[in-house]
Amino acid sequence: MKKIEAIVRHFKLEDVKNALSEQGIAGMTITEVRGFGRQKGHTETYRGTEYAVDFVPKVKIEVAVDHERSQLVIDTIIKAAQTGQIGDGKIFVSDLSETIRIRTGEVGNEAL
Amino acid sequence: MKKIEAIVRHFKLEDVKNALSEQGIAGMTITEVRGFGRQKGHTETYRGTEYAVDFVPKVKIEVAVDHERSQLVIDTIIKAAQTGQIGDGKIFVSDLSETIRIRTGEVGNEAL
Amino acid sequence: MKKIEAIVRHFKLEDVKNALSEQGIAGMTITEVRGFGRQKGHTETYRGTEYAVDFVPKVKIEVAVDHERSQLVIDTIIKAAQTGQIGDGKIFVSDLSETIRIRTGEVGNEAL
Amino acid sequence: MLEFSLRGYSFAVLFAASVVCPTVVIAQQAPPQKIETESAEVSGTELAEEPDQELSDRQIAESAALAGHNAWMLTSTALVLFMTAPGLAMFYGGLVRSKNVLSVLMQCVFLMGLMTVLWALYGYSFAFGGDGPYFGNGEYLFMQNVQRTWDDAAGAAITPLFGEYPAQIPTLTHMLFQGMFFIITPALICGAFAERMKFNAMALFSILWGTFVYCPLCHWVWDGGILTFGGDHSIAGGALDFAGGTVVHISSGISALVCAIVIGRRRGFGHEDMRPHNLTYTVIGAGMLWVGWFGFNAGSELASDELTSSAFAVTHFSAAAGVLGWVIYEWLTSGKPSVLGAASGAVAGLVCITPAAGFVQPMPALAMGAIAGVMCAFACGTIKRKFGYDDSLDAFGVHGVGGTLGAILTGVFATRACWDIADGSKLGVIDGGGIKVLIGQIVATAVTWVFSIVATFILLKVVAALTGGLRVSEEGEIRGLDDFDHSEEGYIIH
Amino acid sequence: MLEFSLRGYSFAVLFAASVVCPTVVIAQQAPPQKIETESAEVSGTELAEEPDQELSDRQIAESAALAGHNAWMLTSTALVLFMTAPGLAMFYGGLVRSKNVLSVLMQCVFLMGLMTVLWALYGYSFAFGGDGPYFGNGEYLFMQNVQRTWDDAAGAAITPLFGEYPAQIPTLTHMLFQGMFFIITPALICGAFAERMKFNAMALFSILWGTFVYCPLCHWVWDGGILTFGGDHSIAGGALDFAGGTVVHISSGISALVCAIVIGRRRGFGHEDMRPHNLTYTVIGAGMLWVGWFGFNAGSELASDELTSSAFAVTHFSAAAGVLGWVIYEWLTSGKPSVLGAASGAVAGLVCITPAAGFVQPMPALAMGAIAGVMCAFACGTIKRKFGYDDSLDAFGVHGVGGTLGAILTGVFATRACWDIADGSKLGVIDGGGIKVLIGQIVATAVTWVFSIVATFILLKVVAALTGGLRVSEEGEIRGLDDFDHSEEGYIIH
Amino acid sequence: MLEFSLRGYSFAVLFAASVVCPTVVIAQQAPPQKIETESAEVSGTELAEEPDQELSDRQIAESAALAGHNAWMLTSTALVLFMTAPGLAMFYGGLVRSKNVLSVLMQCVFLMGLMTVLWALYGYSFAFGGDGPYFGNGEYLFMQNVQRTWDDAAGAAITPLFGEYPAQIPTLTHMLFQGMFFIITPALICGAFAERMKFNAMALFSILWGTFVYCPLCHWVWDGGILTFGGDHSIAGGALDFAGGTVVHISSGISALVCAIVIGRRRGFGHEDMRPHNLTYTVIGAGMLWVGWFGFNAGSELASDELTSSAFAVTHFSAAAGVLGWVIYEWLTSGKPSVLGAASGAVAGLVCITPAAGFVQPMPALAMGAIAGVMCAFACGTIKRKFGYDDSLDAFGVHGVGGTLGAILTGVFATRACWDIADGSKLGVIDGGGIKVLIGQIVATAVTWVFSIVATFILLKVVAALTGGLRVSEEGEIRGLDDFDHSEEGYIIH
Ligand SMILES: Nc1ncnc2c1ncn2[C@@H]1O[C@H](COP(=O)(O)OP(=O)(O)O)[C@@H](O)[C@H]1O
Ligand SMILES: Nc1ncnc2c1ncn2[C@@H]1O[C@H](COP(=O)(O)OP(=O)(O)O)[C@@H](O)[C@H]1O
Ligand SMILES: Nc1ncnc2c1ncn2[C@@H]1O[C@H](COP(=O)(O)OP(=O)(O)O)[C@@H](O)[C@H]1O
Repeated sequence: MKKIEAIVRHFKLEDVKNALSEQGIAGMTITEVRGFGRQKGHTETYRGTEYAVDFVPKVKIEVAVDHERSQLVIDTIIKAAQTGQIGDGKIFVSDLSETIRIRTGEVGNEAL
Repeated sequence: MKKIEAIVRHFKLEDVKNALSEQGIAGMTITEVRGFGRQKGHTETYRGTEYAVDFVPKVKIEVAVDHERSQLVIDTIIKAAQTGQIGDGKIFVSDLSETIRIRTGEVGNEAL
Repeated sequence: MKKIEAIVRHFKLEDVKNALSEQGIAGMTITEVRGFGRQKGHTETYRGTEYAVDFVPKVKIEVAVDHERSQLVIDTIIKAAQTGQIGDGKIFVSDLSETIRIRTGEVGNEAL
Repeated sequence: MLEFSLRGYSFAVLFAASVVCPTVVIAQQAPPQKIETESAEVSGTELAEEPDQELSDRQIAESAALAGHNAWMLTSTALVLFMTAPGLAMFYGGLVRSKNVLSVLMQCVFLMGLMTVLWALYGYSFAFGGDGPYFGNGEYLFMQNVQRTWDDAAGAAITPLFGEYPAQIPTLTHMLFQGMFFIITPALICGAFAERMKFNAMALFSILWGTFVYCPLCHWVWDGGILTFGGDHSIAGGALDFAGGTVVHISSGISALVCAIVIGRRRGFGHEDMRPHNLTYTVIGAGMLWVGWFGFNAGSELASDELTSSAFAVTHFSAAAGVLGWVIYEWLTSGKPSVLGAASGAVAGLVCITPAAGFVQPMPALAMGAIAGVMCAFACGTIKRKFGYDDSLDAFGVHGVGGTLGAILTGVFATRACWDIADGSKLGVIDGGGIKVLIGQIVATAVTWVFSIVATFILLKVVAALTGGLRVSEEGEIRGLDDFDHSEEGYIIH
Repeated sequence: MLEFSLRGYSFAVLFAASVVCPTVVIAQQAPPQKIETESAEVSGTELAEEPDQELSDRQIAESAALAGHNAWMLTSTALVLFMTAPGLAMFYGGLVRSKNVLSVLMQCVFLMGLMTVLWALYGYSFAFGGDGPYFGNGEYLFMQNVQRTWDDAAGAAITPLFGEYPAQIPTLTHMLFQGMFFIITPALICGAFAERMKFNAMALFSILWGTFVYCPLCHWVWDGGILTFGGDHSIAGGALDFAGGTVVHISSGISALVCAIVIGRRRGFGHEDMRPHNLTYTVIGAGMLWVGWFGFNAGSELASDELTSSAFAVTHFSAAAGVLGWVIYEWLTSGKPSVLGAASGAVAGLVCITPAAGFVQPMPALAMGAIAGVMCAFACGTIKRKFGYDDSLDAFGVHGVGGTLGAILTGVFATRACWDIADGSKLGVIDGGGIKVLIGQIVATAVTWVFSIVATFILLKVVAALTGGLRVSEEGEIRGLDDFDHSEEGYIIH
Repeated sequence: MLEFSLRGYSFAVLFAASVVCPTVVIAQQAPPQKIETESAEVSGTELAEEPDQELSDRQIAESAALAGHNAWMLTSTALVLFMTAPGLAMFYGGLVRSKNVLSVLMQCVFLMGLMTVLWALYGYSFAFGGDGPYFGNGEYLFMQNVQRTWDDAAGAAITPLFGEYPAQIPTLTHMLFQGMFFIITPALICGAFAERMKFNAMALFSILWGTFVYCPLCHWVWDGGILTFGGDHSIAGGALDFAGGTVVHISSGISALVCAIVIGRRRGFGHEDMRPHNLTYTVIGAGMLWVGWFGFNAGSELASDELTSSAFAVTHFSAAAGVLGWVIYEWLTSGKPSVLGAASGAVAGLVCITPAAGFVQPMPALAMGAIAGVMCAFACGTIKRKFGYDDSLDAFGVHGVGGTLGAILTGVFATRACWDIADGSKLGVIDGGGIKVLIGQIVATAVTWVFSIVATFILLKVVAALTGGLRVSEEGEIRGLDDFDHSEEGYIIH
């Protein structure tokens, strides 16, 4: 199984969620995060005082899927989350050695 | 070493923490997350307007443990977090290639 | 590629970020978390009532880097985040099987 | 292009006006015009500043009366502003999503600025000048005949007074008190289009609505116009409206409904999570509205006398019964008493008693509050769902429905035992006065409904044409108005 | 089953009552009963509405006096409601965990509804009707003899008045002012059982407590009952209680302690993190309570005269000294001055001065505030820890302890220089009046303690039996009352 | 060591004093001193408590006058306290980072305690005692000659009165009203050094600043000192300052600038994100300030008469024009109207009208507000950036700049049509009075600037020496003052 973590723009969350649902992806977990990347370093002025907004609010979507569907998930996310502007975010993929559903104790793909 | 990530119900956090402590698990990290799974799709009505509560608040517990105790941790979490109702959550297990304690620079199992 | 997750003290975030930037690390993602470790178990008294502050607020920094620079990142974080007091935090390192930049679809080291 | 030019520039005119006007007025100042509609005279207190002059008992009593009535009226004036901000700002602010909270607060505070300037320049004059049937006149433009003036003959400053001797207050006080109503009424409408209307469209709409809907209505009902009770030009005898059932609540509630329909639903309405982001604000705001409403209703007696206390009491009772009405209705129908219901019920009760405050007794007030609580709960729940309009914060459901109920029930419960307004003849149905008053109430309500619907519809079309559309872009709606319109965030933790 | 039936239905009765009563009262309305205990008369202002009638100097002066006193009293009334919501709602709301914040706000707002309706129907009558030793009578049921009535003979509406000539206010105003006390007193008790009591049990308890504890106590102290100072039926000469030391603070504080003990500690008490979730609310609420308390204490003069200013001043000074007392005590004992301590100290000082407000001078007020600040800090810290009861928001620690201190210190510091209540004879110990007044204070305090303990204990047992237990389930307590009792959330970020 | 000993102990002295003083004063109480500067007399109302005594028409009228004026002044007093907390506490609290929010609230609440105690002990006496040119005297120490006293000859309690017959109020009321100014003025300064000054240093500075800057200034302007308009000792004829342009706003604003410069910038200033953590608080606080300011300005008439209404009106108009001024300036220069701008503009307008409130007409008030809105926006934006000082919450940019503008514009717009303060002669430039008054205003402003700069600089050095430095440690600044100084957290979600 794979864990796919995508850091995306807030206002794309709804679209990504819907796109994944359409592809039959039944579950995901969302976390509020703050990102720092190329989109960094812009300064704003508030009442005459400058400050650097180093961190921009982003949302992290975590999806655990079986091996086969991981590419589908990645493509779906890219399609739904892309605006083409700096700051669209990243997708990180890693391996999961095990997955368990707490309610039933089921393991592996069944647990997804 | 293994990283065990468990998504559980809020009100089970205290129980899970206590159960792990009893098993001698010395450390963990907690994050507020929002989950989407089978428990999704329920609609509520507020002042006459319906809305879907797609995301339900959950809490993510991350525990890094040595290989041997990973099953113990998994079992302990399942036991403490289970209610048998949809929405109990998931456990994801992955490998850690290294662990370091920042204070001392210790690495590996010592760092846990 | 490696994913380096560091749990550090809040007030060290600015220093860690600056230190990493100086080393040319272009991106990272930050999450608010609560930690439980050796630093646990201290009790406070509020208006005569004792309570245990089990969880202390921490901040998690996630950095994806190519293999070569992972040690540099780890060392940089340790140097910037260390105070020598209990509760300095941990660094967890794991493998990433893929990284994608959503904006462009670039993959691998290019995407970082 | 047009939108752009409208952005700030339309306001720059006002801004300039406020700098230019003083000169104009000062130039005119020399001969203080005789005010005919109000009895203006040198006030005792001013004379008192000449210590050598002997004061008669009557002069002391007169200045004491003015002191007492003015104390209450200025307090009431402050309370009514308190209703808009912090009161309504918190009540409404808590009901939207966190990404739009500042936009709602901005509407309240910005309208406090904007409407006040309009009121000072011409609003008070258009609403309360002269006694023609349809519209005010220029009598009070730029605060002439309202402000104090120097009288060379008397060698003293003189002050126009308002009210029937001996319960008089400075006309300035009357102007201020009424000016606070001019602020809160358009602010109430904002509840209907919250979370999607453009800031500049909202501002322009408020200017037009205040000028062409509020000012006439106010004149009709409270200054001898076509809906004034027992007035010369009255239709069907006119309406009893103690503190603004028609003028404030029906007008704003009905206009709100029109706005909600014309502007359309929020993106995601009916399936996305749009629950109030901070119900604690909503409850706290409701508490503030309740407190401020004492100024609104009991202040509408325009004096501190026995009827003031009566109006205060029925206001309080109706609010209380509104809480119970809404909560119990909800408890019985949906199984749980909600905190939002309690807060909304209080407001519903307050709205309903507003036209009746000077005319009904305490026990009928309990009934009115309870009825309003139940009916508004029903309107905000069942009716809104059934018709599918998106009245975001239930401005229609509470103010439109509660105001209409209040106007009609006033015809039922009004009694000369509270205010002997018709020279000793009985008033409402239960008082034994027959259905004459009730019919007047229904007619006035209908006139207000029709006028509000038509006028608001036209004004929205005008505003849409001038500002290039009433709504923010889809992106703006998703990002939230705080960021989109104001580049600010409500809450930042650091 | 029983709990279920009690859920909403017990309120439905009230609800129905409020609809039925008007008719009843209206039917009775014809001959306005002669009110004997108060001097009711046709008021000058009303007559003034007949413009042809010539007014005497005295009539103008009388209506001016009413205007001034009524202005202050209505303002005070609004201020006391302001204390409950937003004041107490924010103060208490900030102290609980975020999952219970709405439940606390609900208690405040719902009680504003519930207690007001009870007060209108019978509460005022039971508290202030007649002058028997133990309980009021039916004189004011359903607002008879309080509301305005039509007098056929005079051909005018007449209004019952309250107070000694010429400092009179409408009885309606007195009823309203006192009604606000009837709201806040049970709301104060809620601090003791916050975060665990069931909503329906809280509501039923408040009805019973208001009826069987508050009304009698109020009658005893302020309407000629067994604790009235210098009254006919007084025990040990009765008590000086200017604004509610015994009636409001001791009664609620002691009852709170009983509630905390009977209901038991919160799950996790003593080890889980139960720190206040929003101390900013608590501080803001404390500021509001301070402001509102001016109405509470200075309003208790029931007129706007010299003593009103004196009561206002000592209230302000005691609050200020309370802040310093608590903060310095804490600074010295625990090394840091806390913000919660400053807020709590202000409230402690305010509670302590309440019974004394009309009787003590400014310098003693500073002393009383400082003592209260230190002693309440000690009570909320050391004493609570020692005995282990869980008085969640320190309703006992502040109101019980501060109220008791205040009652006793009033016996020490009261002086005829403030209020010559005893025909020129000296009052407190320091005034040179001996220990007579002090003993009266101690006896009244003891009576109030015993009565509150016994009555509250019995009422809790009754409520527990009728509602199937006072506490929410363990799951409810873990999930939080907002979700469990009301299906709502305080804060949602989106 | 020294810092340590100063921590709580310096306050312990005050604390002890407040316990000891009563005895002192009570010992002195016997012969009530004849008060010469105010006409003190037995008040009618008190006599009325003897029901057998026949009251004359005049006595009733006099007590009615006192009732009315006192009602308004006590309300105003409550409103001014309301400005500090919750008003300023929310306004300022929302502007800092979340880790410092409690420290700001603490400053407000703690100063409410501290400054009040100082005012009671000696502040009122130093500010308003006697009529020497530079400093008050001991006339009112420990509230002597302010509080009520027992008069053995009359067999009644007597009350010193304040004001010109017949518009009199108890001296107690005057003391209370002015005492609220003594609280808010140092609280305003806290805006300049927010997020970095040590709590004990702040407390000590406030004591010294209140005593050595506020009391003298207040005496100079309002009690016959060197800046009193038309006073015996006046420099350049003295200044028109109706409600505290010099005394409150210039003094606090200029002192704030000195503090900001001496204490230095916050760590990270100019690059770290220091945006307001909760703009909703700031907007709500601004609404509260607006409402409270009616008490501040219209209360400064010290009576409820025609001029009170005029002052109320211009206050409201200037605030409104301030909103428009700031928002439109920002809209034109930066492309978006900000919510913070609207809130700040209201405050700027209110500050600017403060000295002018009793002297200018409505239309000039609109101009003054609009000018203040634009100029303060410019000061907080362009000027602050250019010079690089860190006035954290723009105490100088709003109060210093707005106050200075207001003082000068008062010289331009003041007219005898509002207040005939100079026996019928014309006042400001536009009134036709020439530049005499304008010069007096400029001189008074300059004196206040110089005095505030020099005195604040010296006091800061003294405080730094006594407390071991004005700033918290670097670690404290990073962790936040809430944790560091008070071991508390503003918001906890659980
Ligand atoms: N090396 C990294 N490790 C972890 N997160 C990263 C990394 N680089 C970027 N991110 C995350 O991705 C977000 C978008 O990256 P950014 O460089 O701003 O834009 P883009 O991906 O379009 O080039 C960042 O805000 C941050 O949250
Ligand atoms: N594929 C997934 N990837 C990541 N998180 C998931 C996934 N499926 C479920 N979750 C998380 O687990 C939680 C519980 O899952 P749900 O399907 O609602 O119940 P259950 O696990 O009892 O079947 C979800 O709220 C979500 O946070
Ligand atoms: N086994 C673990 N798994 C996950 N997170 C851990 C673990 N142990 C510690 N942590 C995190 O590291 C933080 C610091 O650990 P702690 O034991 O308090 O101090 P130290 O690392 O200095 O020994 C904790 O607050 C927690 O967030």
